[in-house]
Amino acid sequence: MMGAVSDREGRVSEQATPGRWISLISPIAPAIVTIILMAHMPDISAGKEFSFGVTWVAALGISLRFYIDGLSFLFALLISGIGVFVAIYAAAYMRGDPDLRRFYGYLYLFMVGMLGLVLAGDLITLFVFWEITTISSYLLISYNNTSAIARRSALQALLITTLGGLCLLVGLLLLASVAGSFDLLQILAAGKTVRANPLYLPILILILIGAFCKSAQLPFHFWLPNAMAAPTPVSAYLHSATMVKAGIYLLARMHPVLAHTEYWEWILTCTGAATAAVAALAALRQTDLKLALAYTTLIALGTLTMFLGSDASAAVAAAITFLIVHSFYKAALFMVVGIIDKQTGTRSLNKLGGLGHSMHITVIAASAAALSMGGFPPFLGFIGKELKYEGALAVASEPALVATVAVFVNAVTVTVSGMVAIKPFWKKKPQHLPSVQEAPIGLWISPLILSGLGLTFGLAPDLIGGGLVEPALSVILGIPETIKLKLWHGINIPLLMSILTFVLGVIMYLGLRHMRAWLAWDFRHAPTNADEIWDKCLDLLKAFAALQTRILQNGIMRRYLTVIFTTVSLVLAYALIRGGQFPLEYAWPRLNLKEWAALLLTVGGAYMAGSARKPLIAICALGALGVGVALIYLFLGAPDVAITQLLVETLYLVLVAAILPRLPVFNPGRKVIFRPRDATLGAILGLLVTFSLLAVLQTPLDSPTTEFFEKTSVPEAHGRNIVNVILVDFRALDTFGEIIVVFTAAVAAVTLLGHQLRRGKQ
Amino acid sequence: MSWLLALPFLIPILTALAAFPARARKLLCGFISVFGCALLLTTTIVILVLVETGGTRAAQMGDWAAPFGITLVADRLSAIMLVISGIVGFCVSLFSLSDIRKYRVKLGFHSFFQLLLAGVCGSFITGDLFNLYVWFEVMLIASFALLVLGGDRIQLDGGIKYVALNLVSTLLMLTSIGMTYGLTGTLNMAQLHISLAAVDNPTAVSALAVLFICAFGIKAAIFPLFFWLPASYHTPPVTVTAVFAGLLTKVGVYTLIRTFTLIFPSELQFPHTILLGTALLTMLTGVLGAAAHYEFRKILAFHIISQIGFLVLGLALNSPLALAGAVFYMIHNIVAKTNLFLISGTAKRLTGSFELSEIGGLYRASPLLSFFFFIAAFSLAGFPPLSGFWAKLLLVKASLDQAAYFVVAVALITGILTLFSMSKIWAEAFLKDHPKDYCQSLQDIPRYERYERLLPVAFLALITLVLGLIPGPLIDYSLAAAGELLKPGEYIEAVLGLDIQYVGNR
Amino acid sequence: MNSLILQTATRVLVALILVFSIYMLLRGHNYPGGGFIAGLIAASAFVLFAMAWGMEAAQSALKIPPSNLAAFGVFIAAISGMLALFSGEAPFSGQWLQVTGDKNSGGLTLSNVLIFDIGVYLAVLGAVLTLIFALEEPG
Amino acid sequence: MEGPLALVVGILIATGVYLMLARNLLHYLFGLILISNAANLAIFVAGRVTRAAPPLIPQGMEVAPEPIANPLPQALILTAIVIGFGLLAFALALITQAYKVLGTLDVDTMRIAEPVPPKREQSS
Repeated sequence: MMGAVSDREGRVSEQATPGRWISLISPIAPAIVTIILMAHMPDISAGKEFSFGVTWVAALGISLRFYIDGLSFLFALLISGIGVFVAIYAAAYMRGDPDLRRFYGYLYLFMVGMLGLVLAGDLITLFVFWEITTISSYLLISYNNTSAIARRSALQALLITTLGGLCLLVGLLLLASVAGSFDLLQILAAGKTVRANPLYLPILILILIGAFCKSAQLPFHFWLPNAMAAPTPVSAYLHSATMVKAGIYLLARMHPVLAHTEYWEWILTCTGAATAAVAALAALRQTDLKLALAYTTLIALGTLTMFLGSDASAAVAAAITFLIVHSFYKAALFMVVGIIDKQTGTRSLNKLGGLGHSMHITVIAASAAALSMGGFPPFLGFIGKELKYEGALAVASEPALVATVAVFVNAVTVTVSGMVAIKPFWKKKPQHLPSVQEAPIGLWISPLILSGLGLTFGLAPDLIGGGLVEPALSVILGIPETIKLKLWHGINIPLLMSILTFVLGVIMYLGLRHMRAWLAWDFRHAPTNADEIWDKCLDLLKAFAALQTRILQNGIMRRYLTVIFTTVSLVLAYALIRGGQFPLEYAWPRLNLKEWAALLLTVGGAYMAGSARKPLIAICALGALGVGVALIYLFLGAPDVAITQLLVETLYLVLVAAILPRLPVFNPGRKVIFRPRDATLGAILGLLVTFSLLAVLQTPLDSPTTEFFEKTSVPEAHGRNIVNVILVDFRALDTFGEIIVVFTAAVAAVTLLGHQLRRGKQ
Repeated sequence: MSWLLALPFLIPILTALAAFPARARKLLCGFISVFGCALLLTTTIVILVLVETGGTRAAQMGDWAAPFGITLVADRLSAIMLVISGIVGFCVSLFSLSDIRKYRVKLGFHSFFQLLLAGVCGSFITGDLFNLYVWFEVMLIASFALLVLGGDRIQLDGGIKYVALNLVSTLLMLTSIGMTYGLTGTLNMAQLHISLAAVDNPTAVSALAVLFICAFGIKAAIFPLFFWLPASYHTPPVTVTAVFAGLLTKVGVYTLIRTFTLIFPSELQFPHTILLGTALLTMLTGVLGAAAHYEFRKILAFHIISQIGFLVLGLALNSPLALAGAVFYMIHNIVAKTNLFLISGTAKRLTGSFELSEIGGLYRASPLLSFFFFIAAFSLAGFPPLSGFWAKLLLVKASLDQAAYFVVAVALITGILTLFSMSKIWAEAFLKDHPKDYCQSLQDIPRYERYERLLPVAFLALITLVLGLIPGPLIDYSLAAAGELLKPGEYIEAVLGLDIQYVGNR
Repeated sequence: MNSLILQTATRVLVALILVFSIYMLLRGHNYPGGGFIAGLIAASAFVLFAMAWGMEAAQSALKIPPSNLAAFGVFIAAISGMLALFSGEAPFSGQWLQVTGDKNSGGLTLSNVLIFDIGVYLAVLGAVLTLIFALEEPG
Repeated sequence: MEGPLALVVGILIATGVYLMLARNLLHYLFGLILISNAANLAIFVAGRVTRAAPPLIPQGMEVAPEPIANPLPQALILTAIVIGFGLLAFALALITQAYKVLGTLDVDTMRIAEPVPPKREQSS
């Protein structure tokens, strides 16, 4: 109760921030995980693996199992390590937010999901955590829940990643059935079997769709820029450093199983290259700093995918190194943009400038991160880029394409580095921009350390080379592999490509305005963009759903009945035809006069009821019919039924007749043109039921039950009227249920008619 | 034993009779109802434990030997259905204490509610075809009464369609049962399994099979027979809809499962083929209907249809895994669906409407309610680690095992559309601001009401969560139940005392 | 229909029909008849009464609310079904108490089967009357 | 004797369906009565009918001396008739009340629960 009260007050005044303590202790958990992981680094680099878990669903062979090897170790370390800095940053960034507890709840949920995902040692475990990241990402993107844009973006991300998730699930299930186990280790060992299986291609495509949706590859890429609606710590964490890398992780994880085929190579290389290129073009035209960064993330993801398409050791090594590099600088840059946003209230490039004069520390962090992103020595980014070029040239299938794309997108990255790290800080300060203070330490400390790490590792690449890159590389390639990370490789082709990249990048930066004008024109006249297609698809879906619902569930009861009767007729006709034996020859029995009378009374009554134009006549006809049916029962040895039928029919018709004066006279039952249609439908259904009955009658009835009743009625149940004995003894439960029905019907009718049930006499 | 098996319908009936004279006193009547439900839940759990430890149990009513009198049978499927009915009954009766207004209680709400439970439980436990018809009628007439209780205009309108279409189903069912008797000379389901297999009359057997599909199909709301459901489910008080949504259609599915595993020989493939096509169309049309609507309960109502499709799919695939999937799905779905309707009621209470465009703000105003909704909704959409994920997993895996890729595709499309419409509710009713800034908080309603509204919801959400985190036991149970269904030897032995070496087709 | 003759005649007739209905109830186990039929016959007696004397008079003649009568009938049926509890038999088992004579050759026999039928009789009578009274009245 | 009765069942169903598809709820109700009768007759027919004696066992005998009609379907029909009565009575009450409240018996105009959807339903 107390908590609730303060919670609501918290919304009013920003001073009493609830859950402030959470933000203070929030970095502790990821820090602990990081430390534990670091402690095991020597084991991992020695090639050790850990596996632990419990059976989850024994019947299906599913376990909640975790498995740590070089690859999962690398990812886990990135997730927890960057998590620490994001948590520190978020503590300052989110200060005063009324929903802090919610925010950290989601963030932790995500962290758990992400760690579980990369550490999973079982396909279903992997999938479960995969979807947890999807959910928590949805919750985080829609964190500003009152903003329609945030909701839309969150939904878009959710639907696309879930679409991928569902495909992934099917892919994983197929993979497991081919490999014979859900256990990751057994799957990893079954690569040859899987690739030889005819289901290989479907498996590959389904799993790739899953990975591509998550990692925002073409054509599923558009959700990522929209996801920037999330608070900046979220963008820094989920949408650059971790979650979007889940797809990359999956590609790397499945590399030993699914790679080494042409399909893998071509699909990954082309998709990655296309994604990177498209994202590069889009990045250039952004004026929103965060969006520009988002597109460079897309570039990075495309590049990673492109390199993972290859079997070449150099290419894979490039991918892994670049992955690490990217996580450091991108998270830092997002944080910097967050700081700028926080301090100035805008992220628009056109409204910013001159911040370098007041924000001294931020500018250092920004510059360091941007230099790393741009691939300038001696930052880690440089090593990453050199490796990329080396890898590009080593790609077996299409080195020229890969190299060209790599150079182009890297050049764009250089440009964007300039956009982020130079323009806002050193461009002339726009007049309307108020004077800006340096951010508090909580905000700048994380990006500063992260970009500092980029520099440190660049100077001493061995810190990560042996402990992180090599083990992961060995896991992906399936053989022990060594790699030496160096800043200086001597003058070679990669270096020349680097120089080309810088030149291109700088040219683009300088000519940014013209480029943008040109690109804007280009995009305005582009036929569609993916985001619009998405909207169109959703609209189409809604329209289709509305249409089909309007047709099916149209609110008119007669149509419902028509559909039901038609369906029954159709399936019944099908069943009869299918059965094949038509009971057409039938010896018509000789009927005596009273039987003829009963039958005619029944049929005549039915006909009159069907054609009556006045309700009273219809009631009389129904009465005649009731008498006819009762007579049939009576003549054929069922006196009890006959009496009951007569009484019930009479009572009911008396009731109807009593009601009639209160109801309107018959209006025409239907338009004349519909009469033949309805009559035909009725006739067909009636005929089919008759046929079914006749078909049933073909088999002689052998009823031991009846024999039993006849034999035991007197000696055991002490009654001579077998029907009554059945009702009150043999099948008393039916009768019991039946009086309940009658009782309920009566009470229900009374309540319905709005009478209070009477109490005693009035 | 025979008494124990009779209790699941005797308790609600006696409770109804006890609540009937007390209906003018809301509190007392509600107490009787909740107490009866608690008793029912306990009984059903005892039955479950007995069945789980000692196998299928049968009881002969009136001590008349098996194919002659009426038999009650509790096998694994029946037992779990009874327990879930007990749970739903208990939660809904608790919820009804605050959701059902005094004048509706005075009209006999609790009696009708209990009779509905009696009908549902009777249907689950009976082993006799005609007795099944009787329980269906009890359930039906009670549902009629509940649906129009209070007699609002919209209720009457929906009620007419509901009554009109369901009466057709009832008559179909009655005719089919009569014809089944005419073909085999028995009404006992176990005996029917033996007798029908011996009948050499494919025309009649086929005709009966489709008649049963139609009759139970209307009850179960499968394509294209589901019209009564969206026409009426949004009209009564939400308590009523919640219990309807949880149990009524599932009774239809339950009887479909019984009919096409126990009564009809499973070599008869064509009913399963019909059901398969129907199931896929049901899944799609239902979820599209949900996508087309913007009213809380209407969306949920269409979802019911879509999920019935999944259940029927499990039956249609006719493999142990698929049937187990159907059983698991049924339990999961009953819990989640009932919960969603209950939450929709509280949402209406707090925001004033069911129309998504007119409400909002619940996320901020009632985090707890949002949490429960999120659990139920995303479980329904099949997200791990919630119960719906395992339900979906079982069915998808069963389809893959049979190389029914088309089925998988439809299931996935349905899954994503389900998510679409669930997140629609989430975004509209919870995330966005209330357009009139009217949204109350749970703190604003009286304390008793708060508990009565939240406890059932929390309990059901807990089940969803637990089933999601620890699905093993229920999956094992479902597999065992499916095994029993596909090899009804044990059922027949329990009922008839015959030891039939069941070979079957699987 | 307020003719005096009719009203007087119906008084006698109604009494006769009611007696007849009880006769049908009691002989139901051995001859055509039984709880349903008897209940319906008794209900028709009230319908006749109502036709002659009006609905209000019919209702006051009944003394207790018909819906309670129906509920009571269901209750009796349930109780009779549960009498078997005392002999340890299954629900709805026949319980026979032979007061005099032999089971199958007359004598006075009490059985829960008869009680069950009485329950049916009351339930049907009550329910039908509830319906009639509710529907006949201009609401 | 079954053949003619099966035909009667068919005729009753045909007429019943025809009536049920009309716009007037009273028509629907009458159709329901017809089909209800048809269903009972169908049980009767399916249980085989003969011109045999009623299922009564004469005084002093343990079993019937001559062939008797099948008692089980009769018991089922009895139950079904009474249940049918309850359902039909409720339906009648519903129709009455519906007319009182909604002012019409024309099912085509009963569009409160499912109103004609507006041309464009859009939510943010």
